[in-house]
Amino acid sequence: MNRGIAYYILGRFLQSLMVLWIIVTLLFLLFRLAPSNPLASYIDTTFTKEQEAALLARFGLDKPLGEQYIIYLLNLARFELGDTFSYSGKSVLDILSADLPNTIYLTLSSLLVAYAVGVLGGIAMAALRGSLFERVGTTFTLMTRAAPTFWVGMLLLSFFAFQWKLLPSAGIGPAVVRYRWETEWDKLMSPVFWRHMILPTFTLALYLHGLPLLLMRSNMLEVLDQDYVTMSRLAGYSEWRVMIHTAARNAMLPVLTALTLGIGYSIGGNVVIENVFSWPGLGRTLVRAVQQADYPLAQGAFFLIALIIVFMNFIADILYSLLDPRVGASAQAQVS
Amino acid sequence: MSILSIRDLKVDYATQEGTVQAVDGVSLDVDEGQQVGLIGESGCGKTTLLKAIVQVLPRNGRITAGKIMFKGIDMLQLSKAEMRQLRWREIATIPQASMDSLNPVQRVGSQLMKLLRVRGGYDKRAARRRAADLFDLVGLDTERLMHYPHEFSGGMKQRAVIAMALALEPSLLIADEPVTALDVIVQHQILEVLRELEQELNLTVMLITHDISVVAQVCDSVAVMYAGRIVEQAAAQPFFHAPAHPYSLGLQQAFPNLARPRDELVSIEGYPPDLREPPSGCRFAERCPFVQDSCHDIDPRLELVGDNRLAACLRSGEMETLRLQAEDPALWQQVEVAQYFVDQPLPPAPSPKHQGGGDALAGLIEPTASPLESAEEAAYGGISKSPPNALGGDLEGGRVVAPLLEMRDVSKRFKIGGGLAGLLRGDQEQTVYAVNNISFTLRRGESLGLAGESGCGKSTTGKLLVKLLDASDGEILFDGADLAGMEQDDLLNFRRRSQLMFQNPFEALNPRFTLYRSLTEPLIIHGWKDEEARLQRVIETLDRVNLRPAEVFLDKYPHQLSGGQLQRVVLARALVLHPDFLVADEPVSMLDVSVRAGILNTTRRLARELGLATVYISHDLSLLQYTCDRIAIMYLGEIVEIGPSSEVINNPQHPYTKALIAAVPVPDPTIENPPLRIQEGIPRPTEQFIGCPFAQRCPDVMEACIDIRPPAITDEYSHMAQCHLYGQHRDSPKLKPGAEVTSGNTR
Amino acid sequence: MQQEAMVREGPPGKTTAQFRQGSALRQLWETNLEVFQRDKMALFGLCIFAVFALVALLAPLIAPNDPLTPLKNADGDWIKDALPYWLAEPGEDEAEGYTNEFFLGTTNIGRDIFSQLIHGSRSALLVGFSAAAAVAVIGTIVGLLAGYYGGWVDTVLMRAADVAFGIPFIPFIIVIAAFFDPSIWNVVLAMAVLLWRDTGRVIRSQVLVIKEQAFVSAARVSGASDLRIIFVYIAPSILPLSFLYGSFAIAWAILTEASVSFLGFSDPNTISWGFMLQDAFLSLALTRGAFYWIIPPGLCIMLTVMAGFFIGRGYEEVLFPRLRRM
Amino acid sequence: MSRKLVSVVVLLLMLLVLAIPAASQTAGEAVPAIIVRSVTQAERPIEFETTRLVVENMRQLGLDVEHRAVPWAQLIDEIWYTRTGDEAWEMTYWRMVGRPERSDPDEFTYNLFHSSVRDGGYNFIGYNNPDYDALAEAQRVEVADKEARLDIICEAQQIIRDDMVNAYFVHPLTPQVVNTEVFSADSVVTQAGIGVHNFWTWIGIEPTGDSKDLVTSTTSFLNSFNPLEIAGDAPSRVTEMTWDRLMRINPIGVAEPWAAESVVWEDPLNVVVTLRAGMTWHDGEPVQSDDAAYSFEAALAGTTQTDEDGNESFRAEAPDYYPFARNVANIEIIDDLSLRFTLHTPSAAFETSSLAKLNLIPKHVWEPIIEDLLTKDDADVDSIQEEIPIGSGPFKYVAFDVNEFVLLEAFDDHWARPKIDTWLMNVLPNQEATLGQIQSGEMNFLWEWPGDPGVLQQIVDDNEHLDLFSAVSIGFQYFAFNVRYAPFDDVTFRQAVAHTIPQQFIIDNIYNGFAAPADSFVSAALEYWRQCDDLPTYDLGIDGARELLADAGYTWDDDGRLHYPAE
Repeated sequence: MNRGIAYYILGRFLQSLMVLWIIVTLLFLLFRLAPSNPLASYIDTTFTKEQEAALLARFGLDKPLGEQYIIYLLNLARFELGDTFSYSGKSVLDILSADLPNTIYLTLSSLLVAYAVGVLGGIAMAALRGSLFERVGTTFTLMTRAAPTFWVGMLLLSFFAFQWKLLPSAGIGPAVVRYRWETEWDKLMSPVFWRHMILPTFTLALYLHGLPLLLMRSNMLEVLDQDYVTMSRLAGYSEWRVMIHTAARNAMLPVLTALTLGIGYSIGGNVVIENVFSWPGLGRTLVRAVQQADYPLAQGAFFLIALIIVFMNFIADILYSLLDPRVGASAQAQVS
Repeated sequence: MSILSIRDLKVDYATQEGTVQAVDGVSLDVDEGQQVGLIGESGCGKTTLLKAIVQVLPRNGRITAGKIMFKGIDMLQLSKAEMRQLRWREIATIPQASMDSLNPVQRVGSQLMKLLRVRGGYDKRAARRRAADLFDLVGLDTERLMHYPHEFSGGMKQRAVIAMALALEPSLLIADEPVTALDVIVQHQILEVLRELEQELNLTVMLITHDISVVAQVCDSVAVMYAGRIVEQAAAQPFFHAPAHPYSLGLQQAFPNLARPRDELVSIEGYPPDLREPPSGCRFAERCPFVQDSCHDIDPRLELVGDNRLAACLRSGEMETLRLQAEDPALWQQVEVAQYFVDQPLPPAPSPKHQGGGDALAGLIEPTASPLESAEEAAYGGISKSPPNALGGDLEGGRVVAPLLEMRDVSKRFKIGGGLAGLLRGDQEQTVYAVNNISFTLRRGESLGLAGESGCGKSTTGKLLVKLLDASDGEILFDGADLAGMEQDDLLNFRRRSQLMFQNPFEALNPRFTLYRSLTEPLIIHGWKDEEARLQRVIETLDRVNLRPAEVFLDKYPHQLSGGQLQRVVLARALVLHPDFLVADEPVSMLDVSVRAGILNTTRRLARELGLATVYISHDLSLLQYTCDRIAIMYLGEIVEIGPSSEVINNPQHPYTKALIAAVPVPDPTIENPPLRIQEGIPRPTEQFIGCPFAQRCPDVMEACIDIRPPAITDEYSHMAQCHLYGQHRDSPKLKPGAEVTSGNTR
Repeated sequence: MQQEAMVREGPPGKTTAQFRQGSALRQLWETNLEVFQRDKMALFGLCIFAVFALVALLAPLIAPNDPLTPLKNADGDWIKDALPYWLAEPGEDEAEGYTNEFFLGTTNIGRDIFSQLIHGSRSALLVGFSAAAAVAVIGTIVGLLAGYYGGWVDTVLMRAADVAFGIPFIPFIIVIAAFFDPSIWNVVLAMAVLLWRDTGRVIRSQVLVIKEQAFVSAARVSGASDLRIIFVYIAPSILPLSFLYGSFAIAWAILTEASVSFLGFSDPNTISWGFMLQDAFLSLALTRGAFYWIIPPGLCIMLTVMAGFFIGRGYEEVLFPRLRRM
Repeated sequence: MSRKLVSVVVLLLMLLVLAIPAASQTAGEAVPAIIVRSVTQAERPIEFETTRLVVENMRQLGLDVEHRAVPWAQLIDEIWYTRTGDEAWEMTYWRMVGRPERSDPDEFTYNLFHSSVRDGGYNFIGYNNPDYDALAEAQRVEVADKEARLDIICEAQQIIRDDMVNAYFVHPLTPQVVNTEVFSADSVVTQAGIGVHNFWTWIGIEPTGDSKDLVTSTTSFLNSFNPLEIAGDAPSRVTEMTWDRLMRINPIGVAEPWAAESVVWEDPLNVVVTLRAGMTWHDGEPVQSDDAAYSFEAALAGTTQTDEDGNESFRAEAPDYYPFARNVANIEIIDDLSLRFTLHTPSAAFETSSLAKLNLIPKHVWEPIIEDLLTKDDADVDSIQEEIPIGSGPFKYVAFDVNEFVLLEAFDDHWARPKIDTWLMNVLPNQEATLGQIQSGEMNFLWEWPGDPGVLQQIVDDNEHLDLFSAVSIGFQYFAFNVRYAPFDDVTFRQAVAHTIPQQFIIDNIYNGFAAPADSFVSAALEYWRQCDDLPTYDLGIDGARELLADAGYTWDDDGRLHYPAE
């Protein structure tokens, strides 16, 4: 668009890069704090000092810390995440790139459901401010936000999967079906996959819908108080037009940003649900990697999640500046 | 025939504390082609009346009685849908704070076009054409249709809202405070637009404002509202010449008027009555200087008191006499005495002390001054070392006096867009020359006014003077010492001697402090350890600013006070340390008209009594004329004209000064404002000019103005102006009292 | 999230307050009082906390048994999977060699669930309040410093906040918990390290607004020092905001502790509700249909978390009358 | 860093506190605080609870005991890499799992206790007993006389039991569930010491209906599909079916020829193996003797490196299998189907732990891979994952998704083609989900169950279509003592601790009866090797243990704290 926005985007991008660099450095240091020997998962019946040394060399752990750090940065820059300790013949990237799509599907589907319900619910609550419906609705939403997701997930699992046998209980599909999915597209075309997605999506959406709902509700209440909404009323627009075209449209902006941010945070936050539903995603891999002391993998998963979060934060900033012309304009003046 | 006719309208608000009768039996007629101005101070029910007419009352509001007939239709009987149809096509509204009435995330043009298409039934092409026409009509560039609201200046937004209001050619236009919060020049131009449109389109307008000068400019009929009632209704001219209600009288006398400067303005002390339990008698009785016993018992009705004039006053018969008496501000202050404060007779104005001694207030009312304070005064009250300044003029009969404060070539620059982030973005680092090479002096007891449009650098100058900001260049000498070098004890001492009074009294006091705490803080900071002494000083100071009995105020929180009281507290806090120097930044612009005069009077009186040097900052020249010995006009960070008040106002030399004077509305429909010859829009001071900074906007610009900096020329009255045409301008437009308002007078 | 900095006029209402020394702390107390007076839900939340705090304090007195020691029957065997007495068939337990007096039954290795629930309130409140305190204190100080001093202080602190925003929270806690000995303090540590970011940013923007207010300039013109301005003028105004974020932090901390426990990174020697759930799930309580074991800890978590939300909302109502947000 | 500092300070303070009472005592020093390790409750609740119980009992001996639960990977690290020094571990819960090749007692007898593997090998407890070393070596070479070997094994068991270097308490009964609606219960084979999840079941299990798919799951990791890597329990299930072996351990624990038609010992050092005729690899190539030879050569492949000090060291490319092939001195190819192995030393266990252990791999696939690896310093076979693994076993590869699932199908050209068509293993760490799936029929064969066996029993009781199988495992659960350091360097002390372990209580209450009491590293399941005199029992309980300690001169102070005997 205009030059100001372009520079703003560039600036934000460079800023994100800097943030990412700091995170990556912290990550590097954090994993040097690990209590156990990085080779713990390599043990079997025989293990000589020499083999240990060879392994250390293989993972570059014999070099001085500074050199390791440089190598680490260079590798990251090439998106080279190294080899795993515990998965033979697979690089960290192999494992993570298999997990990432699953995490993204779950994240997106749950966020879409949550935000669709949340936005509509928020509008309804704002419109019915003070009514019994609003009070019951808000309390219910608060309850879903207060309940531990894994607990809700387990209860749902117990009823829908175990008791009533309506829905599958774990994973993304039986292997006999899965192995025929050669591409992600095949997976997405498979009804089996979608059936497996229902429960985790619903559980997450139940938790996630609270934020957009409450945000939308309060934004609506705020916007409805704004002069330009009063102006719309004064101009004789119908109530529906005032609510949807003017108020909801403007109240949506922060919700959209929240959605963008939510994608990043959900990808990092789905850890628990992925474990409950044995969903083969980043979160489950991360937990396993930590338990198995597979540090390159844990580090890689952590990095990937952080990368996504930083990226989505960046996107959220940009989106906001594009959607709200005021921000875009003040972007230049907004000296960080 | 009246297009809008309101009969006995009553509107209630249900609040937690009880039912507020915001509008209580209002009857009003607006005739076709008439422009009615509805005047009143805040909280008198004028906006509620508007909301009741278009039926957008908040949820807790309710019309309990009365009728609103519009073109013979009873609007209260209309269904919601019918009412919606009526809105905007028949009655268009420019809401209060109309600056925020544009949807910030939609282009102005599309908002306008949406209105035309949805409400007006235009097709796309016709809507576009009409939108362009409308923009033309209100004086906006049609290219602006593609812009977002934030890209508009305040005046442009206001024009856009007016364009929207006119879009469907309504029969009635209701405008709620259309020019409040706009700069004088913009204000003037918006009013001009309104006036032109009234004439061109034969608009019927109902204009709601607290500012009677606005009404004087654009209305041909006036209604005054007070406490939910209409207390007077009349045609504009007779109203302004001879108000028929004491409240109208007070309002009129409270306005400083450039054309008719007064020694002392009238202040209507007190507050409107509590509308939860309105008094049984006249609602203005509490504040009325002409009150008599019957006023408290009999509720006066709005009656015909003359030719087409209505007033609600028991003494309307004696109005001729009352009008004469009302000229005397002392009369109005008696009300204050009776109702609110135990006022002492004023002590004789002391002659300002110029040599040594310093603290006038201490000498006057300081029997309990702490030893520390006295020692301090002794230590710092020495003779000023600064040289006399020719520009300073001379108030003391030829004796040259050392100035208390001297600005020498002071500049203040701000850098924006710099820094690492800016560099990354490729922003050019920009320098804003907020204050540019200004010099002036100020002596003890003298008052100086700084005037100019917003953004001219007057507030920055104020901050420099009290060292809230440090100058980038030049020297600011206070009692001979440079502010820049001050540290530790010197700084603390300077802090004691200079004070600042703020524009917004609602923000100027810590909402979490009691007034005592707020007032005692400066004393604590300056080492007053003795609690009793502090209390004593606080009480004395409150007393000084007419907050009496002072004890009552000590444990109040700011929100418990009215704006006027708060501003007095702010003044008290400024004075509690007995400073030598006070900067008052727009001290009354946030206050209701009725109490403005009170604050100004008190400040002026105390400054005079205490020998305080004062700098007033205001965009309102009439106010400065009223309060200041000298006035400086600032433009783009420079002082373009400075001199004794009467000289600057009556004999302005700089074209910018002339424009400012021309823009000040005068509360008298018979006075014709001189034509305003410049456009709105002060450029951003991001470049330094070789020539005259005003050249871009100057109506009399010459080639020399662009390239050659005009010299600062000072006449025998110490009246300085920087203009190549100094003294050669064609006869400066003078205000012409008594001239009849003629149609199309601005062209 | 994008909490716009808005400053409202002072708290409305009280005309009877009669303090000569209107100390800021008193005012603060009043604001707090007002939160709970105006908002019934906040009061309800406070009551929930009060009840749980009492329970936590008196846990050893209330809990009939030690939460970790398996109970034994007459034969010395563990009383495993005993039903709550109100669910048990009469006479069944006597045959097993014990009298059933368990309000919520026992676990699969014979621990008293009710006693665990009682003791669980201790770690919940401990984690909740210490994390909240850490988050609120760090966030407030960061916000104050960044907002007041601006310049490089602001830049550094806000970049740090950006970094904290970029670090995924749950994964971070998992890594921390795995690298240090299992303990409920890991959650507190991780929250203190990361979650000050929201509080810090919001308080910063609030400080930016307050800093520009005339009464702060007035203080400076009167000669007040930076520290005096920060602590006497600005801090009291933003403290309710700290409380708001603190209340939410309590809720997050309790939820997070539960999640981390569920993933198996908790200290098994400290009873918490999250640990109870993990224990229940690992012991296949769902399959056993032992809802008396699964439901109560979940409900307790929900209640305390909601209490945090309610109180936070109460502050929001007062601070941002129109901006009711979560 | 600061953690260290804090712990140093705390330790110093503790020392101070301890020093005061110690100074006033004439008896020996107080027994220092002991840390007992186990995995976390989340990983293995049974092990965790057992440890907690034992720790509780040990405290009643007057010991200051801390229970430290860490994840398995970390526990391995702490036990394996900190055998000596100040940070050395003291006592830990440990388990040895049953594998078919462990049906011969050699591995446990030698590896667990021989002093030569004290520093880096499996003898992590640091046991050093020359008498025992002699026995362990003797049983290896006692090839000819099985009776004599039995005597040696019995004596070894006796020594270990008397010395109480490992406090064995149970051989778990592995509870396993088969859906008998899908499969005939009679066709399920239980292998001694292993259970139903064995090669014989996989190829022999008979579907009763149209569904010929076996679906099972694992709660642990499925991270490799590699014939030269031993990656864990679940991957082993996969490799044993995909790659044939010359011999296989039969259901009663004895190696019998499999891919070999015959195995003939010419003398204790030479054995001639003849392959079955007509076998093919999954890619259609014939299986020949050079493939069999290469399978051993690959395991032996490696490079000898010399470090700066001139020490030579050998780096195997297949470190997991190298020990099992190490004894092979020479392989001679006789013809297309037969070959002769020559050993370095006679080995009683060669059939079980080598011929029945090493997978037959196709030379045409692996030779280039190994050649390539030999040129690289930093990679071994662990870093290899074939795109499509090629074996000659009765099942062949269909699909493998790391840590997700493995899908195999019957190899139609195999001479012992399985009766099922496909074999599928899902990774399912969630036990609730596992239970849900076995009940719903999503899964029809449950072989691995780390949870509460009682629950499984309950499930089976409630579901007509499920049958429970269980077998005593070759594996065992025990507490290992680091015998290098006090107090565990004292036999009496170790014995006292052993007495406090409530064996029967653990079996009844924690294992819900799904365990057999253990007293040796040779499982009761290996009946032949348990034909010995009864081993001593340690069941005196806490009181007995205290008596034992008192008799040995241990004392208790006023606080009830245990003190060493006076010097």
